[in-house]
Amino acid sequence: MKAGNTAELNVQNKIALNLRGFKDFFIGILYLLPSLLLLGIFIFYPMIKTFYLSVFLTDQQGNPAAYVGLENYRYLLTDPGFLHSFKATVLFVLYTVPSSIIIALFLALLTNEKLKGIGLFRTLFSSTMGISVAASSVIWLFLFNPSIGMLNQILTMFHLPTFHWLQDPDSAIIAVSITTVWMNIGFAYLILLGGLQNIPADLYEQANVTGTGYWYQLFKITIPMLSPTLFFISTVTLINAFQTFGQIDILTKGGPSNATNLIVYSIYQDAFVNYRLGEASAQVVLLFFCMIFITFIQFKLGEKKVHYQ
Amino acid sequence: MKKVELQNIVKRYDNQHLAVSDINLTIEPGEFFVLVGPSGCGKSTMLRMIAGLETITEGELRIGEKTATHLPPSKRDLSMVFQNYALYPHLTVEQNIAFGLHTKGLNKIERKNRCEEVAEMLGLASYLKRKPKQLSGGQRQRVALARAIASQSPICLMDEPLSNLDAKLRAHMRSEIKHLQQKLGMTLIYVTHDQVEAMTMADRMMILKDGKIQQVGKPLDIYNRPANRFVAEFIGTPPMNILPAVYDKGSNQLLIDEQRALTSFSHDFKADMDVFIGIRPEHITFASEDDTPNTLRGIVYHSEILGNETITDVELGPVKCLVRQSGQQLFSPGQEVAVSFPEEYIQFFDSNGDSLQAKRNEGNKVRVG
Amino acid sequence: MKKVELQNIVKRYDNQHLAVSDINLTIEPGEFFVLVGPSGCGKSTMLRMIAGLETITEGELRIGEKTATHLPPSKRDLSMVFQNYALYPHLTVEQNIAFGLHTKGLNKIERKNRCEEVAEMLGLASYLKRKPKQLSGGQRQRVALARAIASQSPICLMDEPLSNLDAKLRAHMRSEIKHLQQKLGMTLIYVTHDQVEAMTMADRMMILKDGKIQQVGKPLDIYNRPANRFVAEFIGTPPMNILPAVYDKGSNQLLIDEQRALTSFSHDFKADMDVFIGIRPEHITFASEDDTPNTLRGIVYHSEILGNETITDVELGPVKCLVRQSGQQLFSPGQEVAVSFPEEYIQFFDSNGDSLQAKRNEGNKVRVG
Amino acid sequence: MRIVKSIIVYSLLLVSASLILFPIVYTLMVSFMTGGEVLQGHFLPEHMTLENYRSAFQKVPLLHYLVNSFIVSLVVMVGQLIVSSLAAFAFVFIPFKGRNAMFLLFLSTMMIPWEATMIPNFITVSNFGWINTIAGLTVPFFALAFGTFLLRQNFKTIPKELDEATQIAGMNRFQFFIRVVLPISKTSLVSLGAYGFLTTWNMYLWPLLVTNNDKVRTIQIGLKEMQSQEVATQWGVVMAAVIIVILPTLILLFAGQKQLQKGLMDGALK
Amino acid sequence: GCGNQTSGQNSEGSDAKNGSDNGKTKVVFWHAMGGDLKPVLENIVKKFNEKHPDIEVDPVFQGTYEEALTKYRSVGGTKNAPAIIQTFEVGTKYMIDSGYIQPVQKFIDQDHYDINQWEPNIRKYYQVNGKQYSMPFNSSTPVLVYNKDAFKKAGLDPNKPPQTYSELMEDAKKLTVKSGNKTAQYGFSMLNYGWFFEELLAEQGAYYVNHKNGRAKQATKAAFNGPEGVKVFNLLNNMNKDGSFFNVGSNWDDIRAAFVSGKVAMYLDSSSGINSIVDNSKFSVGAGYLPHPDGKDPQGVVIGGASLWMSKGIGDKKQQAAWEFMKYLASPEVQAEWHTKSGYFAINPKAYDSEIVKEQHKKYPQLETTVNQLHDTKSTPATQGALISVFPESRQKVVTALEKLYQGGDPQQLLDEAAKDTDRAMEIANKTKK
Ligand SMILES: Nc1ncnc2c1ncn2[C@@H]1O[C@H](COP(=O)(O)OP(=O)(O)OP(=O)(O)O)[C@@H](O)[C@H]1O
Ligand SMILES: Nc1ncnc2c1ncn2[C@@H]1O[C@H](COP(=O)(O)OP(=O)(O)OP(=O)(O)O)[C@@H](O)[C@H]1O
Ligand SMILES: [Mg+2]
Ligand SMILES: [Mg+2]
Repeated sequence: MKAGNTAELNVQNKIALNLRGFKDFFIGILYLLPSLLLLGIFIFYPMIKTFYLSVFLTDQQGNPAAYVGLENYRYLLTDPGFLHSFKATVLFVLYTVPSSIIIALFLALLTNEKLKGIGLFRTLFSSTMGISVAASSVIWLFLFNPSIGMLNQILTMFHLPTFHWLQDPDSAIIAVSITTVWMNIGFAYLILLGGLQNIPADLYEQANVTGTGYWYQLFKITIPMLSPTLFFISTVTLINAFQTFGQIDILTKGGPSNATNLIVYSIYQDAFVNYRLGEASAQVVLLFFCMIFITFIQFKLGEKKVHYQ
Repeated sequence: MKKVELQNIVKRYDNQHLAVSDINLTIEPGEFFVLVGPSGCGKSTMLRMIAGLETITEGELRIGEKTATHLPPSKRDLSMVFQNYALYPHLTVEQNIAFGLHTKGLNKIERKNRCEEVAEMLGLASYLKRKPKQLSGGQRQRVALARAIASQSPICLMDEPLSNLDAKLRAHMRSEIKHLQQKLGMTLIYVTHDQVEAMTMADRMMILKDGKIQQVGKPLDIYNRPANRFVAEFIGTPPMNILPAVYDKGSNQLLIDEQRALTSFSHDFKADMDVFIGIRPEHITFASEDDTPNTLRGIVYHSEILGNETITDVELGPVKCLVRQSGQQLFSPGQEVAVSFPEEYIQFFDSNGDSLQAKRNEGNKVRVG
Repeated sequence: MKKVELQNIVKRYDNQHLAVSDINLTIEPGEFFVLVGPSGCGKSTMLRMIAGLETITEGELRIGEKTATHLPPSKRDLSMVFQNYALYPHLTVEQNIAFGLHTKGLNKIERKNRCEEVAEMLGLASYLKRKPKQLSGGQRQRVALARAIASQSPICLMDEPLSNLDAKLRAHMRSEIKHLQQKLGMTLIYVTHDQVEAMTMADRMMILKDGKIQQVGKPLDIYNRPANRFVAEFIGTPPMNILPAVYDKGSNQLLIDEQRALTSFSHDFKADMDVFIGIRPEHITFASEDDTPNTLRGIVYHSEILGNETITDVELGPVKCLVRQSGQQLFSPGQEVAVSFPEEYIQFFDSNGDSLQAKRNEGNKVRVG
Repeated sequence: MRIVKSIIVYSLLLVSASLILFPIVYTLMVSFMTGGEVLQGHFLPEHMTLENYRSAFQKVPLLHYLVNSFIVSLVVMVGQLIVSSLAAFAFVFIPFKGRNAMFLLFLSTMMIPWEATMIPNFITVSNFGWINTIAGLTVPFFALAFGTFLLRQNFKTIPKELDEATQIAGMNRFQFFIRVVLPISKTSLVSLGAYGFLTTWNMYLWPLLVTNNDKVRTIQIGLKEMQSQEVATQWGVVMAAVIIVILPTLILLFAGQKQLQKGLMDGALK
Repeated sequence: GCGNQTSGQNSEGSDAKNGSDNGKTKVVFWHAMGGDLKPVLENIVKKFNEKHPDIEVDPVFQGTYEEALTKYRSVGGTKNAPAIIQTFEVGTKYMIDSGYIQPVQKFIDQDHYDINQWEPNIRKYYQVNGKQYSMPFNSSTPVLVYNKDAFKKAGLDPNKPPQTYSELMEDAKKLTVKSGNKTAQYGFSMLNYGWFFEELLAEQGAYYVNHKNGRAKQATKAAFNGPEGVKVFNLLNNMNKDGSFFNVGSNWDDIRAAFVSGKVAMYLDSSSGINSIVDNSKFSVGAGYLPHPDGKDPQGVVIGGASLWMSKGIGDKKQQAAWEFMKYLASPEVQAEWHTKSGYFAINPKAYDSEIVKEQHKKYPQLETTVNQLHDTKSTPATQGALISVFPESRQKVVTALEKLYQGGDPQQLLDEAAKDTDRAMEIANKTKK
């Protein structure tokens, strides 16, 4: 009898749990509704259109003209130009993401101290995020200028070899990376600083009392406790790096010899200069899946290591 | 073994809230020093200043023979149990305990051993792999304690380290801590609000109120010869009874009200002086006849049994006093009783609350037999 | 005034750590119910299940007359003091206390009044404008308490709400809480590790161990008639002495060792039965001659004075026992003494630890008068 | 000891600051130069001239554009904060089925290069009749996976006891959101706000697409209007405009910092 | 300031138009004239509006030509389309094919407007199959810009710029100044920009694509990888190898800075950029014709810049008003103003007779050289310019080829690659054409 009773109870439990789950689902969706609606209209719908276009050849006005199946993809995957773009993109990501984060972290750690005038430095360090891609690219264009650029002038001043920054394929990608890192620093810095300040002070108090040194605390407390923020900023920087466009357009236009022809720039070219929307769409789709894959991996590996309160 | 010296220490928060004022104190090497006082009196603040976690607004702190007023915490070579534990949420219990042990020059195996040993001692052995949030409150507190113990620093600060433990475990911990402190010769500064802890563990203790020292001394001395009313009432549960009285020079009596007066005492008062009579509940006895000296009549207001003892609240005219007896002997409210105040246990305080016989009372009975 | 009923409640964390197992319990409306047990036994877990903060793995919970197993916490109309306070860091003390009061339909002025009233009662009046971070540990705890009290919900859960307060304040709080509980007719479920709290405040109390109920009953009943060795040792400080003995049918004696035996007791044992003799330290007396029944000879191992009482550890051959006397009477170690065990205070437990006379002992002396 | 430490820290700060600021300082210098000086590669202007600033204001209705930019950025910022925080709240505090999948779906939108969505969105917006309106400039950016992600990461660090205490207090989820979660997360809200504001402030192509006249056009278009393609650009003027454009954002950042700091002082957990 | 006023008026005007009809016909004019040209253009528009009370032209800056076209693609053929859009010369074929535009020939015929008063070389670029499609507006050609002071220093005649490839190479070598192992001054430079390559090709009378530069019929294959193209590449390659060529990349400002700062002594620039170069340089600046290979007869240059296109489907009234505006722009007075203030050619040569132009030419004699060069051009399909819809893409391929050339690539091979890519682009474009 008692057994029957418990069984019945458990069934009731399950029903109640389901009900609660259903309600939670409903409420959850309610909170997500504005986002879902807007994303649906402004992202998913265009994206579906992109998928659709990617199996067509389009006319110059961007309308589908001839169905070609996966031909666009096949072409891209065998096109040395696209593969080169892909390689350049990966290289660019490797150059910019870790360095942006490390520099920003360094600055954030530096300004996390309580010192006089630190507010000013904090503003200065985050200031690069206040400058548009277009403006900063133009500024750097001047700095990189082979004849009058300040960088070369400074290098000459210290009797160092100068570079044809943007004219040499090898240095061009580095130049673009420097620009990008500079632009990234402001925001990454701000976010990391916020993360640092959210770490409860008593953990450091304890560690100080224990007599542990700076580096030990950095690696045993700061980094682990900062992991959600680090995880966030690295994901975002990564995604942004994959989508870099503005600085390329102004600094190099993808050159020299396609050295900085990153995928998104190549997409832009195909869609808005060459009027081949089908091919551009196929590139978008490829980039999209590639990034989904990378981010998914990052989440699988990252979220586990990330510590939340 | 290091000495800790505080000279004219003052602490002000945000330049306004005065938390600790003008503390002068020397804690001897290897001493078990207990800090007690009401909530918010500045105990944690003092501890945190010694640890170097709060700046010292004024005064000088010396640790060992060195001035340490501005020494960073990591250079003070001490360990601490925080009132709110301060466990690392991202580390397991084991890692929490072993945190920073490498600074003591221990290798991996030694660290592991030390950690296991301490965990064993504090009953945490089966939780070593858990994260703090998977622990109960008491378990967390023990982890914090374990961490401090494991470091075996010459000075250890503990801020209410046993507050979340049950009586039994607490008794066990008390003896373990005391034992360890003696074995390692640690200088231990210990904040507690538990009187049993203070009385049984302290070599010396200090009573703090509103950031000011009230009394420093051996626990028994303080219990027996409180320096003022505050200490008298603060130490001992239930607290000492304090009855206002006026000295009548003519009859050489201390009048509580018209019908009640103490007649037998050995202290000289000034005429018409306002006096407070202090007597601990356990020193009052129920008298069968009221012809013995210092016996007062009263009416039982309330009586309750706490397991092994009975607390009775007796109304003596305008004032009330608590009587504590061992055993379970309930009185019914309204019952008339006579209580007697043995002369040797009576304390007197002046109208400022200061003890009138702080010096005089040496001869208090501490029988060894 | 609401009843709380737990039926076959089981809690497993992460589907593995069993924290609470098969609890059946009814807490009556308006009852002051205290939960005690060693650290990690599942007290907080139980409270959190009642509050709806942990899912109930198995079983049913009823609050009032309604099934509440899956009711969200906000629908349960109860208040709670969290073991780690859970104060809102961004709100001032005042805002923390008043938090959520508007859901009770109070207007601004009422909220303010209620808040001030409670703050006054808990001695927080001068901290109302501060943020939690600027408070001492005990002050924070009082804010947490104030928040729960201010809400005046019919059911209130408190998880060690006084653990960070000093004895005096704690005594004050105890009476305030008790008073309030009675005034408002709250059903109060109270977790504590403080025996005095448990004994003085509880209408009924429950002892938990490893997630299992050991005994439920009135505090005095539990003190006097512990259901098993665990309860006997857990309740009471210092704990009850437990001495192993063997029943010798021939001499009708309980042998502790060759030289020591109890001769006078009113319980029937089986031949050669292993028995545990339990007696509380305060019930043992020092005997001048050893011809009274149940008098054993021993040697003083250690003796200490705790203000108003003396605890002496006496070696009785292979076992030790604690003796507690009121007054300050130190023995020196090594001294020979005789202790006697009054028949009426002796408890017997079988080898499983269960009490042999749980039912029998009704007549225990609770003298009124 | 402390002094040595602060000397080291300060010198590191100064070095880093000068490295980071160099391009901006250079811009400032260029903004005071005449065209020839710029092209001749000077670092310091020969004579400080404010001519460039004057002509920047003259050529383009900079002030009007600045006001537009300000309004648009503000609206986007507020919209993003509302929409993202609602979503992030759901992802952290409402345990509904499929929320991880949903979150990944959200994240996936971050991977879509916005160039790919630009044209369809332009058509959508013109179908809505939003050309030349604030709505057209702002609404498409309200939903921001990135912002949701940022806030989610931050909400996750809020101790769950606070959620519990709020539930016990009989408050519903939305009240918890408004009264506890948002105030405690002030830091990230300010960060996200700054981000949203500045990215909108820096937007160029979209405002160019959805506006046809000066009425709602924003400052970045103004910057572009100062540059020419084949004919020589007056870089001094452009840089003067860049400085004018950076200035409000820097002020905003500075104020934000102050606010942030204040928020941290009393909002810090524990 | 005055800019402010202009814009205020504009926005007010457009507001009124959108709301109620106040009797004025509104002509929206999308242009890409940023920088100093914007106020010039706006001023012209303002004057027109004052003269024509029934018409209101609303000039709207739409970013670069590419950006404006991107937007036009979405609104083309709808009533949201602007009445007039300014598009670069390489977009000509694209615009013709798009089906969104109304050839101005219709109005020329209607009005019996005399287009022969226009500069023939400019007019012909935008004339396809005998039909005038768009209205030429801002036009430029390449010129050789050089540093007269440097010429003197190198012992060269500052009034005799090099004419042939070999002269160019020799002069460049002489102008190259080394200090240590660093080059202080290079002889020559050319922007990595397809346009200059096209010009050097046209100068030799060579076609860029087949079918007479696509003017006989739809082009299907690239032709620029012929011997003439290789000659150009060889020239650049040789100069690059002997160290007299300075590679500044693909940015206009970089090359101008190189010249102004004295890093480069000669370079190719657009005629429209000369004014400011002269203004900004501390030395005296000379201008010469585009060089040609030895022994070949120079054919002249192709016009660059942009023209104005009229939209289809916006109603007769608007089209008529737009035409009115276009005519106004082509008038000698306006052209004179435009020429002097922008540096672009006057499409109506009568403008050159006006006083202000004469004054301007006195001040900037270099401008005269550019005008003369244009006049000396022989009008052939080669100098009329190629007609292909994928021109921007093809240009890009040529730029890549140039960049690779400076990295040490083989000229013929690089050109063949660029040609192949152009072929593919054309093939797809032709395939998808409706
Ligand atoms: N989140 C969790 N995951 C796993 N185990 C847990 C978790 N929370 C608590 N426990 C375990 O459940 C048991 C009961 O915990 P609970 O917090 O109820 O103890 P408690 O009786 O309140 O103890 P204390 O007096 O120390 O607070 C403990 O052993 C604890 O380690
Ligand atoms: N950060 C702070 N800012 C301002 N006042 C503070 C701060 N920290 C503590 N105080 C105040 O200083 C006084 C002493 O605090 P302290 O923490 O030392 O008390 P305590 O003796 O440890 O009390 P408890 O037993 O309650 O923990 C208290 O009144 C408290 O409100
Ligand atoms: Mg404290
Ligand atoms: Mg607990």
